[in-house]
Amino acid sequence: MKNALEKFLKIDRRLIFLALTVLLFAPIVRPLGLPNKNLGKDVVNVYNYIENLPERSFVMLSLDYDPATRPELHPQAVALIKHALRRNLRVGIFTLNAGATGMIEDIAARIPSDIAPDKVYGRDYVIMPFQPNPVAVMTQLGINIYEIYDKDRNGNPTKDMEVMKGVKSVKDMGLGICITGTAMLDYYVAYVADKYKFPMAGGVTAVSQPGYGPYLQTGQLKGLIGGMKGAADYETLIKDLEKGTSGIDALSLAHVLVIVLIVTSNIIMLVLKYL
Amino acid sequence: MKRPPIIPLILPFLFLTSPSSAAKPSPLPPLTGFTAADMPGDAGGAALLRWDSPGEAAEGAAIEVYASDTAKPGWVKIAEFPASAHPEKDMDLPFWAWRAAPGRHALAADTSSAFGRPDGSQEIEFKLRLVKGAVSSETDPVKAVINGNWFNASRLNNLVLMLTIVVVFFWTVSHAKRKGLFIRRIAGLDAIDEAIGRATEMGRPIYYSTGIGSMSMVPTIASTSILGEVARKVAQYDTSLKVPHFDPIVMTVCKEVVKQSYLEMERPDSYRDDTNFFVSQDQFSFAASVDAMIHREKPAACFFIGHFMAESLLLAEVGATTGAIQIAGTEQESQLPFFFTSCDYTLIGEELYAAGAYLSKEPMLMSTLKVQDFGKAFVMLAVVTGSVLLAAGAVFSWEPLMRIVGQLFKAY
Amino acid sequence: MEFLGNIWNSFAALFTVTPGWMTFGGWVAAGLTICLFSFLYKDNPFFKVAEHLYLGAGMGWLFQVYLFQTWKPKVFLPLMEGQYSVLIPTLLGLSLVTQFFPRISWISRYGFTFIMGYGSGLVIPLTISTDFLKQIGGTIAPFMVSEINSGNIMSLLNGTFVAFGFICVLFYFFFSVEHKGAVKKASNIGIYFLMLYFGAAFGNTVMGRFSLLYGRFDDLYKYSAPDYFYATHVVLGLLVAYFILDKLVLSRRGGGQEAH
Amino acid sequence: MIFIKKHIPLFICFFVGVLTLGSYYVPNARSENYLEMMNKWENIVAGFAFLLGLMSLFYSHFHKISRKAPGWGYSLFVYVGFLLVVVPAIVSNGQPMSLTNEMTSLGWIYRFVFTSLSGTMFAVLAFYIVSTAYRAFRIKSPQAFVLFAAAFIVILGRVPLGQMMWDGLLGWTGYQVTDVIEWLMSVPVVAGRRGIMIGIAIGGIVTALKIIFGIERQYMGKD
Repeated sequence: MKNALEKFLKIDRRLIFLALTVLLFAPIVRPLGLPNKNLGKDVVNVYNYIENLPERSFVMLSLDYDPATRPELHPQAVALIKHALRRNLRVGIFTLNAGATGMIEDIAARIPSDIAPDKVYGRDYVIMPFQPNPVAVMTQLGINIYEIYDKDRNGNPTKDMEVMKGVKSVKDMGLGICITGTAMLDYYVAYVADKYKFPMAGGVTAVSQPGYGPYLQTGQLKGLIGGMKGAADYETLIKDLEKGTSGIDALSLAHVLVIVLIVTSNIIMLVLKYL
Repeated sequence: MKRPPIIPLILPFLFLTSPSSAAKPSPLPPLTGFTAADMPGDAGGAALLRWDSPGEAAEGAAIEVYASDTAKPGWVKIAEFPASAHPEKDMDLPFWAWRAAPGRHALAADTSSAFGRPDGSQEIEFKLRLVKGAVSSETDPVKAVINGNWFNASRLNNLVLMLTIVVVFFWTVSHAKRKGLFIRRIAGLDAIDEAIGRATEMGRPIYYSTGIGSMSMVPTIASTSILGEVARKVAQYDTSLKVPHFDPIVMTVCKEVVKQSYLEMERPDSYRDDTNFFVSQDQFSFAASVDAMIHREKPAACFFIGHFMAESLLLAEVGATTGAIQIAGTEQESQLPFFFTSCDYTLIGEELYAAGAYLSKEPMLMSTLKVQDFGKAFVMLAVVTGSVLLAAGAVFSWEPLMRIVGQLFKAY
Repeated sequence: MEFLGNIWNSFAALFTVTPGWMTFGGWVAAGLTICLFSFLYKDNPFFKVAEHLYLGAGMGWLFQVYLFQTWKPKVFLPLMEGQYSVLIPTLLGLSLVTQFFPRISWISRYGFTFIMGYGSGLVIPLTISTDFLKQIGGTIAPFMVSEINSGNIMSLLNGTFVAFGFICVLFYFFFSVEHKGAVKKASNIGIYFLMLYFGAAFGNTVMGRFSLLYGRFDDLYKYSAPDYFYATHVVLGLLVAYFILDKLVLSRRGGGQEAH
Repeated sequence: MIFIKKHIPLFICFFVGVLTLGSYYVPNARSENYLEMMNKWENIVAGFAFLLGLMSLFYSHFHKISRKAPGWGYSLFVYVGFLLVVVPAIVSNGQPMSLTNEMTSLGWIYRFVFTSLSGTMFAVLAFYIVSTAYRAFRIKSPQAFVLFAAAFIVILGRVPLGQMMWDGLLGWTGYQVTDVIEWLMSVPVVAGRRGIMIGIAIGGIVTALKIIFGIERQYMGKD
């Protein structure tokens, strides 16, 4: 008995890998279709903040994630852009992460086709080129953005665009949102939100989500979308279910697997110790 | 600068509405005590306007602010708000930079969007217009010279704290060099002794990894100090030590460290140059190779101390399954949960630095740690006194106390 | 000149993305993904090739972004327009590269000190305000109420709890006094707060990593469709065949490296 | 020579550092103009810092190939991968999408090569989390138990299936699992994280001071 248990504890880990593969792949082929309820408070706060902005407010969206964190952060970005454009807000897409430019192209291709076909580039939204020095750009955002963002990603002058009308610095914007898998949001909090008293919210990976608790409690961040659950919540809020919602559904079985594994192995350990 | 002319816009409005209100003309007294001055502590482009509270008479009225650049005269409306808004105590400035007078209102009026903001000074005229329904009244225009200032007084608390940290830092540096500073022993270091003792008993090797950080990173530096301590113990007990490396430069440094430890314990004969060896510069290949080695050799103890990223997961798991005593330490918060659940002892964040400083007695590491301790002591004191004072303020409804405490710890 | 232009045009035409290329893309993506996953079975040449491709392709992507979105609009075009002031940061930036040439590596110090001085000067006051003053302010903020009543008792309790835990954690990381008596008790409580933090982080990390895996599986599922001629199935089959063959050859040679 | 090699760079660091530090407290237009110029310049300088990473990667793999170090053949693929992106980028002028919204060869490489490679590298970790959970997650102390309890609630409460299980077993308490997570994230996590934060913050300030005053010079390389 003891021997069998010990053997069971030292099971080849590739069997566990296989179990995970099956439990994660199966719901992709055949979705469970469970509803995503219990929306997170911080996600609702982001939603409400955008909902309460006056029409044609300028929202700065800094997309700073690369393909490595795409499944978590891309649905967040898409949902936020949908919401902002539907609310008839102006959206400026910025990036300080060179890996993000391809993700942004993906969004740029989707806006005219399915996100918001009636919106016009240059009037309702603009896409800025990548800039290499985050702290310098952020400091400049509070003074005069045209000194660095004089041209958009296609090389057209930004100053005369209708979308930029009346926007000189973050003081003229309604809200800033940084979506990132790195520490870029921390920089935004210190270099822009606090320094220039600018309302910021964030979208981050689940891994870094708990670390932002202190900033949320002090109000340095107006809200936070965390990981795929956050993306699913946001999709629920804007009533437009996409990858986030189907993703969180597919994760269900795998999450239960982890719990079962931890509990089983520790029970076996106890049995081995006291029997 | 094109501005829509204001007067033509307002005049027809006045005429249109005047017949209905002509029946009962209630003259609205103009606002009193109106002053205009430069807004202190800013980059220019804003003026500080103050006036007496209009009181009950202005219930439902609005105030419009007009400004005119004396270099290019012409009145422009720059702000509009309900007459009851902007009492002086609402000004977003701390008590040391702003003394709110009761019964007065104040506004930091932005002129930069109307007249731009020159590098030098500009002279601007202001007047307030009180509007209630169809009737309105105006103050006499007041001139103010507006310019940028040399100090933002509302950031004084930040400046004082910054200067304090500078002073404490230089004091600790000089103190650490002259006399040394006290740092308590870290509990994790006792666990190291225990692990090495066990390895000696079992006659199996010890693995020590400094992680994937470069030599310029503080966790790596701390890790080399701890490696020195481990190597001393290993030399003493004559156990075998293996140090796989990710970075060739870190490897060169570690070779010196280990050699020095053997010399100190007077065991240069037992020192082997292949104790430190290079594995791979690729994160996952490194982890896979070290995994395979640990799996093969089943060491008695594994140390994972330094800067670790995703490979923490791979390394800590294999050590745990082979039954080694594991001691870990990293500054990466996201990796700490994995180390904590699969290792016997984990040095958390700053503990790692403290252990490094404790062992190396390096004045620079020690002084940094001391400044951090100073900061923590300050925070503890501030939180305790701050919350007690605020709670007292709440119980006794003593509002000024609460405002002072709150503004001391507010960043502007 | 025209001849060169023609060569360039026909060269560029090779890079036109046709529908056939899109299908082939599915095969490439499925192949690379499965090669990287094969590491789970054991370290193997396919994984190593894909891993090195990743390093190169990542750098290549960054390089082209810098080239077209930074160097061209921020350096080259202004210089063409006669704005010679950009030469100063450009030279400082290029000085960094001298680091690789030991004899003149000292030139890189000009660039580095320029960056480091600026960054350090910016970060000091901002850290004091964001991570220091505001965090103290945030901890004591729940006590800033006009009166204590049943309505805010929960937030007061939670606020007290945060402040208490915060101080205990600070005691855990306090190295200037021996951990004895009350200090030891406080730091022991502090570690439980840290554990709750790490536990929550662990739970969230599980979700994060699974989400990434879901993303890859979702793509693999897409490429397993008939549109892509069952790319996923075929690649997976080939790789399994390789491992079986590998094992057979190895066992004939008398063992090999033990996987784990 | 030491003056040019060492003293001037250290002076630049001190000068730029103190001026930039001061600009936070001095709101004057001159200080703002200075900061604006620095922001523009630093942005360009940082654009070249990328070359350091590129060259060190190329250099280390070139070294491996020229020495014929074990596994040098794989190093060739670093260059293959690089060209695989850069050549299409030059052909398509850095545009992943053409003006008519059609995918260019660069866009193709991005979607099918770069995205799969970079996405999968970290997706592999999900597998190790599961095996660590089974083979190494040991609840051997009260602290580890607390960690487990928090992790348990979070893992469960994040997915719909877990929420249903909680409602079935503990629904009678009247607390939703997300309420518990919310409390966890806004109370004990804030305390723990904030405690760690303060030390890191002051450590960062001290390092920055050391750099400004020229005490910390490791980034400058050896003399």
